[in-house]
Amino acid sequence: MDIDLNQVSFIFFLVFAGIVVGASLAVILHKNPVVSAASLVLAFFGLAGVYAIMNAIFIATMQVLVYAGAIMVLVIFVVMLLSLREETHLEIWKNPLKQAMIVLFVLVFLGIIISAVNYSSDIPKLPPQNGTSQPDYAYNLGQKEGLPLVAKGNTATVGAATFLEYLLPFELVSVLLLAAVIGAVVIAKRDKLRNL
Amino acid sequence: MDWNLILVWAIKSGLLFFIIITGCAYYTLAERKVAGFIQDRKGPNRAGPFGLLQPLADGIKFLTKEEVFPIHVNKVMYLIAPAIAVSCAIMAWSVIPFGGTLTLPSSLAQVVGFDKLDLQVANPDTGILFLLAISSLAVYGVILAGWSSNNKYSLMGGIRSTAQMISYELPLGLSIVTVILLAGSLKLREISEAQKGLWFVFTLPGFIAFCTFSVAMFAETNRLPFDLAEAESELVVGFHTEYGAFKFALFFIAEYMNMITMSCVVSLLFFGGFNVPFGIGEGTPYEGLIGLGVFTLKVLFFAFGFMWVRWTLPRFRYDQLMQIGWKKLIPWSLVNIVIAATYVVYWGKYWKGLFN
Amino acid sequence: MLELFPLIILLPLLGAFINGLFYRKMPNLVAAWIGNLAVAIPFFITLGSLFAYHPMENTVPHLFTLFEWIHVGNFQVDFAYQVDQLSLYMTLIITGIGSLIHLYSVGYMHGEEGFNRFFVYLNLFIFSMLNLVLGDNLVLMFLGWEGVGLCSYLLIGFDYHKDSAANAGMKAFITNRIGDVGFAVGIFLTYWYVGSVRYVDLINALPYALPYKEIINWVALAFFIGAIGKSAQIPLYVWLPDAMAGPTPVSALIHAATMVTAGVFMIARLNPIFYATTWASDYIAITGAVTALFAATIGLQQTDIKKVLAYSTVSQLGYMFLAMGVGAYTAGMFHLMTHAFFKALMFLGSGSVIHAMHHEQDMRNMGNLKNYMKITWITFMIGTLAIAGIPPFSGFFSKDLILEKAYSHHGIGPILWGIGIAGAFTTAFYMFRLVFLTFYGEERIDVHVKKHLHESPWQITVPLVLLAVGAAFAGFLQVPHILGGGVHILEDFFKPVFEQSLKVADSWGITKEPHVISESTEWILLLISVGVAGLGIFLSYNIFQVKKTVPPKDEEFQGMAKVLYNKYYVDEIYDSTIIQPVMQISDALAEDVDQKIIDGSVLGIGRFFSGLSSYLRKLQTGIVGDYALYIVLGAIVVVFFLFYKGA
Amino acid sequence: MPESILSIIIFSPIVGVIIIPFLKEDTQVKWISLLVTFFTFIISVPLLFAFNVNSSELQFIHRVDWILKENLMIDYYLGLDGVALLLFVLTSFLFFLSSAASWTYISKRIKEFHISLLLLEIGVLGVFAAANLVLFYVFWELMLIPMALLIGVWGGERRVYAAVKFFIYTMAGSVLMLAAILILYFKANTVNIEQISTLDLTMFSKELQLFLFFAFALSFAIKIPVFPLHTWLPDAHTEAPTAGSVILAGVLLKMGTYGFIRFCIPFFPVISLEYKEVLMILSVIGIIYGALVAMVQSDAKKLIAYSSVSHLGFCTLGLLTFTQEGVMGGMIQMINHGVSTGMLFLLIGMIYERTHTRAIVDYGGIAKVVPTFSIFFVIAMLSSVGLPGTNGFVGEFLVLLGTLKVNVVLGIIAGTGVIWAAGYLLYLTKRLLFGELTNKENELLSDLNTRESAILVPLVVLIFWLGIYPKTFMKYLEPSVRVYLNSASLQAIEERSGKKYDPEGKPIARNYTRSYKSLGASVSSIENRLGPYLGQYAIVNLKKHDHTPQKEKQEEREN
Amino acid sequence: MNLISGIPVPYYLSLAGIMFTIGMFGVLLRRNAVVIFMSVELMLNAVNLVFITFSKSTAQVGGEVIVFFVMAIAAAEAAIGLAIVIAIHRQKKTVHVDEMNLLKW
Repeated sequence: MDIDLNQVSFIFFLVFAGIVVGASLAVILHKNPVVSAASLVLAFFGLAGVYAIMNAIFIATMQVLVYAGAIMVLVIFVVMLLSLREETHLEIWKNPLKQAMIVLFVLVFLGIIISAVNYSSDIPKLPPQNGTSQPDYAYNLGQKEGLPLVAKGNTATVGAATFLEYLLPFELVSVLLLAAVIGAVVIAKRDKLRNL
Repeated sequence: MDWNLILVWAIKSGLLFFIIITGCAYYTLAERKVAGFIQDRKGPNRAGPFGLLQPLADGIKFLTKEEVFPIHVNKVMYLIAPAIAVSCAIMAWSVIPFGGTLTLPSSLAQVVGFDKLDLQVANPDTGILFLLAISSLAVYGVILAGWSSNNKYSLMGGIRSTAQMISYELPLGLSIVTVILLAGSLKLREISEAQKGLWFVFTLPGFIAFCTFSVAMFAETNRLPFDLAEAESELVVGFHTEYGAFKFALFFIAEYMNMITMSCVVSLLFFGGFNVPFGIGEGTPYEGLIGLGVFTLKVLFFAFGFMWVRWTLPRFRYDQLMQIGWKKLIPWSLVNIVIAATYVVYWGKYWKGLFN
Repeated sequence: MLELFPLIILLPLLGAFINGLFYRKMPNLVAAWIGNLAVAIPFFITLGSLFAYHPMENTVPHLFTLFEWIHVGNFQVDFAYQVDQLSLYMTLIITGIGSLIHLYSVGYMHGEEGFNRFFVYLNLFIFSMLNLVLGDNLVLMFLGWEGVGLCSYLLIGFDYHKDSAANAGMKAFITNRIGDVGFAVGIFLTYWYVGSVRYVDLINALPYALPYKEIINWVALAFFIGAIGKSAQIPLYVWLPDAMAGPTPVSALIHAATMVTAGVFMIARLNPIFYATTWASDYIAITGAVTALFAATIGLQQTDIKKVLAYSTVSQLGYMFLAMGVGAYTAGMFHLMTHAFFKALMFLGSGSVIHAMHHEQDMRNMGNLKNYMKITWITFMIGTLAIAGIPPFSGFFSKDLILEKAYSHHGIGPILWGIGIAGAFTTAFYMFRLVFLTFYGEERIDVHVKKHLHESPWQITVPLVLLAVGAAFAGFLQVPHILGGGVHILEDFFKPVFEQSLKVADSWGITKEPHVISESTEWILLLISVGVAGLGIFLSYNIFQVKKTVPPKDEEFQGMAKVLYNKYYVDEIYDSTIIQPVMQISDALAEDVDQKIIDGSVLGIGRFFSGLSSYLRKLQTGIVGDYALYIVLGAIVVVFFLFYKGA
Repeated sequence: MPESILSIIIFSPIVGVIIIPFLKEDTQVKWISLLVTFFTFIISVPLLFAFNVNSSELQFIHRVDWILKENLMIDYYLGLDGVALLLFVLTSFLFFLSSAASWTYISKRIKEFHISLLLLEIGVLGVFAAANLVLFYVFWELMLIPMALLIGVWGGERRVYAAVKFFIYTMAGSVLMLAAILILYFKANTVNIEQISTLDLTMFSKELQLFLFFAFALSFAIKIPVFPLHTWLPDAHTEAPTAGSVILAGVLLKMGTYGFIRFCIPFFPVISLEYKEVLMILSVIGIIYGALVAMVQSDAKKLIAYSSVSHLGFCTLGLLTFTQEGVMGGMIQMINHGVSTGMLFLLIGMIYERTHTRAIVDYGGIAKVVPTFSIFFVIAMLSSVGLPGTNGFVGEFLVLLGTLKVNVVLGIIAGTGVIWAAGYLLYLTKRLLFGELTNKENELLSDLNTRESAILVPLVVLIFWLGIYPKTFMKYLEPSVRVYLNSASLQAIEERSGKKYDPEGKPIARNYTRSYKSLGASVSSIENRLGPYLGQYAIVNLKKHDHTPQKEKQEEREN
Repeated sequence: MNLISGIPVPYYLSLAGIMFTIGMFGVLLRRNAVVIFMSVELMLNAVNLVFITFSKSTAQVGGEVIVFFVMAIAAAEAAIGLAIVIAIHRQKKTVHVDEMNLLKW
């Protein structure tokens, strides 16, 4: 007897989506920054799950590795470093007018998004385009360059696209990261160290 | 999608889980024995012959102890932290291949419907990355534990170990990148297969990567000489000061599991994994089993290495730790990546040619 | 001899150039020689070419081109010159009298600072004047026209450190400018309607301009405005009396003999156009007649010897325009010449007086000078008789001819004649008033002036004598046939030039034949004019010689005399009705319109935006949350826009 | 003559810009700047001789692919036609003079002054040589900043105010122009002046043409400046240093009229013919208004500034008559104004150096003390008054001649402008030079020294040359005049209307607008060219023997 | 209707939308710099999800690559942003954004 994988993945999707939404709400509604951070990590897990369901394995892994593993650790680390205590009450903008505007805007935006989603529901499925979506040219690359063959699969595809089509953006991003590292060091330095 | 596949997966995972747990239990015993041996005394020897039941006794003790909740702790986090730790440790195993492909006897093949069995639970094409991701999550266990248990020692320990793990993940990852370059794949299985004939440790980049990796490995697992997070003399035992009973047991297990994981990884990445030296028994139907045995031996060796180091080396100072991490390992491994690249593109084939 | 004609134009320019370049270093004597030769040589060349040209039979003008000037499309003018009877006649007067006055100036200006500068200007003037009369097209005439204007500006303001002189010069130039614009407009209209600005083409093209028969009146009027400005007719005559601020030789040369007659010459030169007009020429005649009488009346009460002469000049010019208006071009040119002689003579005489009296110009401080300066007295007397129209002096013939022609003119003829006679009477009266106050009666000269009161040097007296000869006998070139003989040299001389007008008029079907008047009528007219002249002389003898009347002090003038003495307050009227309003308007424009309205509005825009931004910047609260809010708002707007664009 | 001669000339001041910063002493700076400007002038003179006065197309073309993508047709394209050539040479000449004139005038920040002067020269030369709109715009803006600096740094008391005013005014205009250029480009897909001048007008709707025309016209009108947009000029002139004023009056204002000649009219003949009356009226207002306002100014420089408004009114008036005479007069008047007003500013600057006052009341009767100065001043004044024999006459006379043809009323009103000009200039001269020496301090004034006289003499020569033998310059202008007139003629409009057949059904041959060169064909009578656009006050020729002389003249000019 | 592994695209999009809205709420509502930072991360992830969705539904790999870049940027942002937070906290002893309003009109 068989089970329909789609049903399974749909169930998983519901589960993960629930996790994501709940965790996100916790992020913005909890008084305690650490808890918010932890729940954000949870949300990222959920998202990674969704990615996995969409069988974007590489991105899912990256999601965990980068967001959960690096960024959030940093956040929590900072929270601890600043020893941000738990807020006595949820600190939001006091000005009622501003609150009203915020709510209004966000609701309007939500409306826009919903209508956009409806609009998107009748996008026809495009035929896979040649080029990036065909992983096998990663093989050809491998043979041409005399490099070890790259396995077929999501990672290979993304990698090939990254290093062939999006090479320049990739390099730019790397430069940006370097700049960010230096900038972070300079900014976070204590003043008495700054004149070293 | 067939039930039997799912069934086979379930069985694999169950077996693996059981093996790991027992392995950890006896790993603790082994450590105490080795410690005794190194300190020229007998280790535990009361419970059962040669104290073989000692781990069981410990387990029972942990389970039966009272669950203590210090006041002013954030209960949720306080509980979640050890769970995170141990679950990360276990998850890491799901992608580790213990051996090549096992050829099932025909009778069994009839039942399950196929005759080739991979000794590996899952084989995603981001294999090693997955491993990295999981191990990077292990930090949360520590950090949350340290923070939630509302105690300055714990917090300090937490922060320390967090910083330590963050900074040592970099050389770890970079040395892995070297290996990925050499192997040309992320899948652990393919990596180990790529070392057929010449283990990576015997190549120049591989060797440097191995050095950095092994150092970073110790730091990741919070073992001596890098166990500043639980430096008794400074801050009692760091992040799990406030933990007792089963929660402590979980941390304990997680730590030992991580060690074993690391041994597996290092043997997979640098020492040919389940490749038998000189290709003994290739093509035989028992090839898979042989590979399994060889792999186990390698892992045990490195596990022994962990203990050996622990009981022989003193502890580093915090600043030394950081210096080694940022000023030595990271530059080396960065340079090493370049070397690896040149190796792969230019002179790798000649070097290989020397061996076969 | 005609080949040398370019020299006539170039020599004065050369003289001006040389003197101008080195006027600082050059010794006065050299400058004087250069200046004089630069005019004298052309005079003799002109004399020579007069005979070489055979003016009596030759009818085609002799043309020669120096180089081309402005060539744009249809509009082509060159530095080209036209030698015919008219231009020869004028050139003779200019160079002749000019060279005499140059000689005179050597004596008169002796020792003055700026002696060399004076000769630079004089030569420059001669050059421009020759361009005016010799040019073969209107634009070249315009060049001369404005050139002489410039020279008179420079010469009037010769003593630039005197405010009065500077102002007078400015006044002269600007007033002339008004006329020049008229002249220029005339040139433009001629070009567009007739199609050319060369006199030669003009004659051939005019017959085709028949469609513009009416407009030609306006063209003529535009030209006449130019003439008004240059020849000091009503209403633009005001600059001429002030121009007496210049040195006396200048007054003699420019403001009596040559420049001011340029208007007359211009009308004579354009006689086809003016003759073909229907009503414009009458207007000219009236203007002339009225000016003649008007200026003469002002002359009655002036006490400044040069002012009197200035107004008499204006009045005599009026007579010339009267002649031009009634189409008696020969008469006009005739009077132009005689006037040039006797008016130059009188100016130079007055100059010699002033020179002797150390720049005293008020007749109330003179008297009985005949004992001191014989030559001056006699020559001056001749000039006076000439202008008064006493036979046989030149003035008699020319003025009588004009009056006769005026009388025989159609329509308004007799009225013009009447005004002319009145003017003649007034002229005779105030000229002899001048003579009696200056040379007769008891001496009112103050003492230390008297000590060295003496006759002027030869450079001054020689020109006086020569001019006196001219003033005495020039009249016999054209003698009315009722007085035996009937000499009409001038009429024959000018025939080729002036019958062109008849041609054009015929082609347009315009006939202006003056109605013939019987000999008896002529006799009567002649006797009347002589009679009024005699009456005027007798009256002034009675008043100033017998009764020894002397004009009172400035403030003691009474009634009409006061009005006349103050020149009918015309200057004041102009000042209050034109100059002041213009200045006020300009002030208003500069202060209010320019600064407040235009610039204000521009700056207002700037202020508006800066004010606006001072409110807008309040949005910049510095709080991140607000900015986030703005971003969201912007995002919403953009998305909406995209939706409604997509949908 | 090398193909890149124009680029060489335009960018030769760069040399100075590079050298000057490394110099130690001020005298070296002055000398270098003087030499560089002189060199620029000298190498630009041969253009006059190499120029072929019979062809109306651009010459000395230097064309390099600049931004040439398949869909972006912008190249580096330089070339000169007659009027541009004269202005080009005049520019290099005036820059040489003003560099010499700043010898002692500028006492602070000498290096910076000369650098910005040289940069300014690059910009202005480029504007006159640019043969596509983008290049033109680039140079146009390049010119703006150094000029603003000249005013704002080395100017008088209210220099910053003046500089900002100048800057904002010009920017306001040029932004519009940029918009117009972009629209042109996207519509016509070219920025090449020659092509646009012969483009089919059908691709622009009437309203669009109107907008484009006035976008260009406004930016140029601000530069000229036309009457209601002139208020920046007095301030800028008054506050600018001598060199600045000279450049401003001498060449910068001409860039506006030049723009009219090269862009507005040829691009959009229909609009320009329909709205010429408006612009003419504005010019006439400018003439009278400028003169009247000038008459009551108490500041000598301001007075001359307003006189510029009046004089440039004559330029635009002449250009808008669309008669050969008027257009030629307008073009000549551009050169004239550059020479005589430039000279006036130089003179005022020289005397300002000695007295440090611009108020007229502080002078009076100085002719006795500084005779040489007075002679030069009177000459400049007379040429500005437009006395026959000086340059001013030729221009104004022709302009008025043309104006009277197309509009008698305006012609006569404009004619009175000559009287006002005489009024304010003579009044100024009288108050400055003549009369008693009122101000005792002026008794010790030193007369012009050799350097200053040497600066002025060439200008005097130019004044009389232009006045007595203008043919030398007119022969360069004639092709430009023909191009200008033909491109704004009924024939050109019809040919560019995109219609294949005229009402009779005869095919329309592109006689004029085949190419830029063919625009230089011989000019037919104004009645044929303007037809219905000839206003009601125009003098229409009824005579039968029509233009026969002109045809002959035309032929003999051809061969 | 267009499915990704059996689930309609709009579901993913709605999930993304909800995440985004929540994140926006957080950004607009909270005053704690760190929390705001986290909310921004939420929004970023929502966008990532949309990227992946469309990259999958249109079988283009570009979306995933972009997400990869977004992550890199987010990492950089985290580094800088947190450094700034630390610096500010060192100065003002607070991380409440409404007390950092020096840069106003």
